[in-house]
Amino acid sequence: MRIPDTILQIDRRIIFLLIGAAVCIPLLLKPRFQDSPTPIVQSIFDTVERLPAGSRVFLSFDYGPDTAPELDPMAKALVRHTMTRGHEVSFFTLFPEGVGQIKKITDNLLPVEFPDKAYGRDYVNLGYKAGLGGAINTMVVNFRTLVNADAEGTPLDDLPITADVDEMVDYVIILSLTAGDPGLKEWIQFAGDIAGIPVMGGGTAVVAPELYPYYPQQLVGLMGGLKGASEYESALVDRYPAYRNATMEATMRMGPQVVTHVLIVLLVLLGNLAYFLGRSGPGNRAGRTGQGNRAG
Amino acid sequence: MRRRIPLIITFIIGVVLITGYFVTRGPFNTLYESFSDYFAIITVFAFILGGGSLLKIHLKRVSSRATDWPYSMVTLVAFLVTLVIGLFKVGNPGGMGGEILASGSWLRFMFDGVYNPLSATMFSLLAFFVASASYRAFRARTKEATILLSAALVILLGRTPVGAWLTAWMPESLAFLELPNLANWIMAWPNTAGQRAIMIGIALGVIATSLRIILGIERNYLGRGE
Amino acid sequence: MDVTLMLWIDAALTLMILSFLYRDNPFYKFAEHLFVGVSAAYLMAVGFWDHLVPNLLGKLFPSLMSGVVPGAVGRSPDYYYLIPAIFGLLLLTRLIDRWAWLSRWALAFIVGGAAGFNLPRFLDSDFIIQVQSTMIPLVVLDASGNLLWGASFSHVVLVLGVICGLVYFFFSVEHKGVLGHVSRAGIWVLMVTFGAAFGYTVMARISLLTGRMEALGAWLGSIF
Amino acid sequence: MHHLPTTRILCGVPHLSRLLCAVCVFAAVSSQRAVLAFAALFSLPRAVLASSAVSTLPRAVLAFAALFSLLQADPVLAQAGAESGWFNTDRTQALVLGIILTGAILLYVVLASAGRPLFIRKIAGLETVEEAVGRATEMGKPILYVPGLNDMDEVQTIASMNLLGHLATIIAGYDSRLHVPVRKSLVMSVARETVQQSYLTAGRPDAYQEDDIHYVSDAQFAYAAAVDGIIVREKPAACFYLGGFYAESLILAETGNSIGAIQIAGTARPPQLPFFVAACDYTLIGEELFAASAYLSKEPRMLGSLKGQDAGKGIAIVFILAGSALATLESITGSETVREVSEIVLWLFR
Repeated sequence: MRIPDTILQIDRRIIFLLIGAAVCIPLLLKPRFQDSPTPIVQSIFDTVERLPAGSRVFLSFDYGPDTAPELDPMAKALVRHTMTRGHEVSFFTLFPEGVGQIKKITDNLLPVEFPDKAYGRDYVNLGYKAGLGGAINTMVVNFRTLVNADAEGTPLDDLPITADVDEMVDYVIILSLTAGDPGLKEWIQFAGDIAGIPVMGGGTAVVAPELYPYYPQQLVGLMGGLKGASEYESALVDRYPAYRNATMEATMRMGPQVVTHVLIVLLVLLGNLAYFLGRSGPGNRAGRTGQGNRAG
Repeated sequence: MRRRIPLIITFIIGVVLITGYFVTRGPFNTLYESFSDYFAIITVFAFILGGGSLLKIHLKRVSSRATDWPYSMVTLVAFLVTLVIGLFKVGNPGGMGGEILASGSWLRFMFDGVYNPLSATMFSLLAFFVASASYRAFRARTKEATILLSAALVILLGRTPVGAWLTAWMPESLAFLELPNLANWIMAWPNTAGQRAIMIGIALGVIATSLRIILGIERNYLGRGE
Repeated sequence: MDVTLMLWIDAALTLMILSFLYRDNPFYKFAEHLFVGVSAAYLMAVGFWDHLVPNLLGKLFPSLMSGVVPGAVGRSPDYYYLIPAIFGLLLLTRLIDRWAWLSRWALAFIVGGAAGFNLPRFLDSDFIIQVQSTMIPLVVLDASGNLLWGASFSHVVLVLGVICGLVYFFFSVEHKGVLGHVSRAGIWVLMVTFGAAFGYTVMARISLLTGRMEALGAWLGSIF
Repeated sequence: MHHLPTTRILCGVPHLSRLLCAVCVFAAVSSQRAVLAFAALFSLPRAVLASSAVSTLPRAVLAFAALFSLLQADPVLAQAGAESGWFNTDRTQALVLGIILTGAILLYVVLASAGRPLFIRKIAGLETVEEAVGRATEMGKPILYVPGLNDMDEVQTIASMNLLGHLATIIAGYDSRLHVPVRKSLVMSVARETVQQSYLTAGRPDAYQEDDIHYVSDAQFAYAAAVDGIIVREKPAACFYLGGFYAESLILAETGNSIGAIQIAGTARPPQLPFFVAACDYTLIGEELFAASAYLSKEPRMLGSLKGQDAGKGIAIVFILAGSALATLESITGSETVREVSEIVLWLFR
């Protein structure tokens, strides 16, 4: 068998092995790649930065543990930023699994990094509400019918942070961390477009391309995937150098990303090289490898 | 009778919900806003059918000693044990009134210990499949495939610091051609254009299909003949 | 639950699923069947407690459910919820051959509801707003009236891209002549979109694997 | 009551001009000539439209639209509507456009059922369905149909069920097994109903196997794991993935590819399209999924509604062009008149 053919018909398990190595090795060696924020991320940062201290911020954790590696770093960066700026943050989720994600923040991050911030005064956990996009709709129409107590069952009126919250529009911005449906798209459709509250946030790299069409008219800004998170982290570090030594998870996890991305690019280039060499030589077998892409 | 009544139900509920979108009060709006709730409730009734189907298939495999029947036993046991734990809140510190996923409950353990790692690992298989699919599909066979491939490569490189490093030599006047900028430009403009065309098309498809359903033109789901 | 035990279960299940990459094998089969059984029952139980109990029983019999549904005390029954109850029961007639045709009523309710619920929503958010967002000036000037070449070019790409893409979706006209060329350009726009979205997504997939590898790392760390 | 910014701007446009314009629009669309121009735009024969029965429909639709714009334009009336609080005035435009779009679709449905022949372009993936089924029969292997992850509350799942019905009719004619694992119990019910009827219609009620359409699990990745298992163990000759898909799309499509099955996919979930395009032989892109049922059935009324969809795209293109042209003019001239005109012309897209 000629070399181009061997390359074209490479066992996919070899590719799997290479990918495994490309993820594991950087995880062990921990290289650090710094990034600078792009405008679409910077605009979230600027919005949070410009709000007067004490602004009411709504932060929805619309994801579960399976997408946590991508979205947790965004959650942490946003919580650090809003808390540093002195905003009053309400945590919320439309995903049943989101409850656990909020708990990670309220139990682990806040007491350690912001010991002076108090539950019920500086932040509150409104918990999970079923009903997908319909839940957002209900909250916009009549906030208190759906949300009348925090996740522990304490009535909103008994908590200083929420005592004055009667309507969704009492929040100045809505932030959502999105893994799928429901998420930013529904927040835009049911809250942003209808009630006029600025909506922004982050999405996994999968949902992000679908959200681009809403930017900048309906969506103030968007963090796409781990790269978006690492951009936000660098914006945060630029403005608040105190965070330079905090664990910047997204920045750390960019190592495996860089290596695998380069690996995939090299593989694609190699495949094309072999394809063209194989096509020009005798015994033309071009087009027979794998199943052609005939869509469109 | 058996065919007409379902068509009438479809028509009425369809028209009522559409009206409910525009009318802010009264029964129309109540129905529009509660439809998701209603649907979720009916889904729970449907679980009886789904669960029945699951039990039937695996019991049949076990009783006929079909290939791989011991694995069907695994499914059956796992299903029944989890169902009992879940429905009766077995091991829930709050008893029957406790939150279903209260920490420390057995169902919580099933979720954290079994469901979660399995789900996350299945999901992570995509890292491998993304690589094998791009290796095979991204070949410059046709003009269309070449466009697909080029866009993908620009984004792949532009999404990492390597992209910036590769094109850092470019003069200031050509800064827009640096890979990260090019990648962002593709995402913000041509990608948005394509996404929008697809979204508008889908919206029209949904509108037309909904209309065909409400009017009873599309009625395959009720079976076609009498 | 013991942390070490959890780590071991986590690692074992992770490795069983990963073994599928090599080939189908008994470990994968075991993990797959376990997953199906546990997850199906898990979601049924959650559906029962999260939807049926509070939203149906809690709404119809609030006083009876006061022990299980918080906030049900003193609420009057909401009879609108008889609607899903009736259709839910009708659905179950499938189990009785003689009455099975009645289940079509439930399906008709759901399908009609889906159509009525989605039609206005897609019209508003995905048709009107997307068309509206594409009505942008093809020539962009800065404050002092100078032409911004880059921004203008981007706007032209967006407007023409959307139009070409839409032309590709025309079904009732043959794609030849001018229309054929425009539709061809539409395919190119779609191909750029697909390539870009694919490339963009790779990052998310790698992140997931990173997360799993970190979990395996924690397990290995607990051994050594 | 929260108005969108543009609605607020619209309210600033002088009252009289808006009223005048609405009256003009009303007069224009009511004239026979305007109807004929509309007909020419969408290649309708004048003769058909001249017949009073048909021509009243688009006229009524457009007149209705104009009437609504009139109502909306008059602040007194609009105020009265808002205060009685029954009609959601923020959604007037959606209502008017909805009436226009559904009117266009209905018009073509009526025309098509009146016997007007309709052309439909080739949709690549659907040409091969018959071939794929035949191949499966020859090889003695089953056909796998995956209806996606969504439940029956999504229109694309309903579209998938309709396609399954057509496919089952074809399969019933051959002697192959159709395997449909589903994620949602309701979808299972509908799929069984549909397939059973298709087999009945094809005269093969005996070939219908209820257990081949079965529930797996509501969990996304448990479902994916099980379908992957089915693919590697049963080695189907053809795999259909039609419906709403999420991240599992590529897991399924790559596994299907590894066993060399013919794969035809289609989804109206844009994020998953790239993966199907990369890993499957044919992909129905977005709207094509909804068109597929009409394409396969070739039923006149269904084809008519496809033409109505095209009219919708025509409207979108016309408004995008007009909107961009006006915006360009406004940006160059900075003229107040242009702004006012564009506010009125583009009122439908608030």
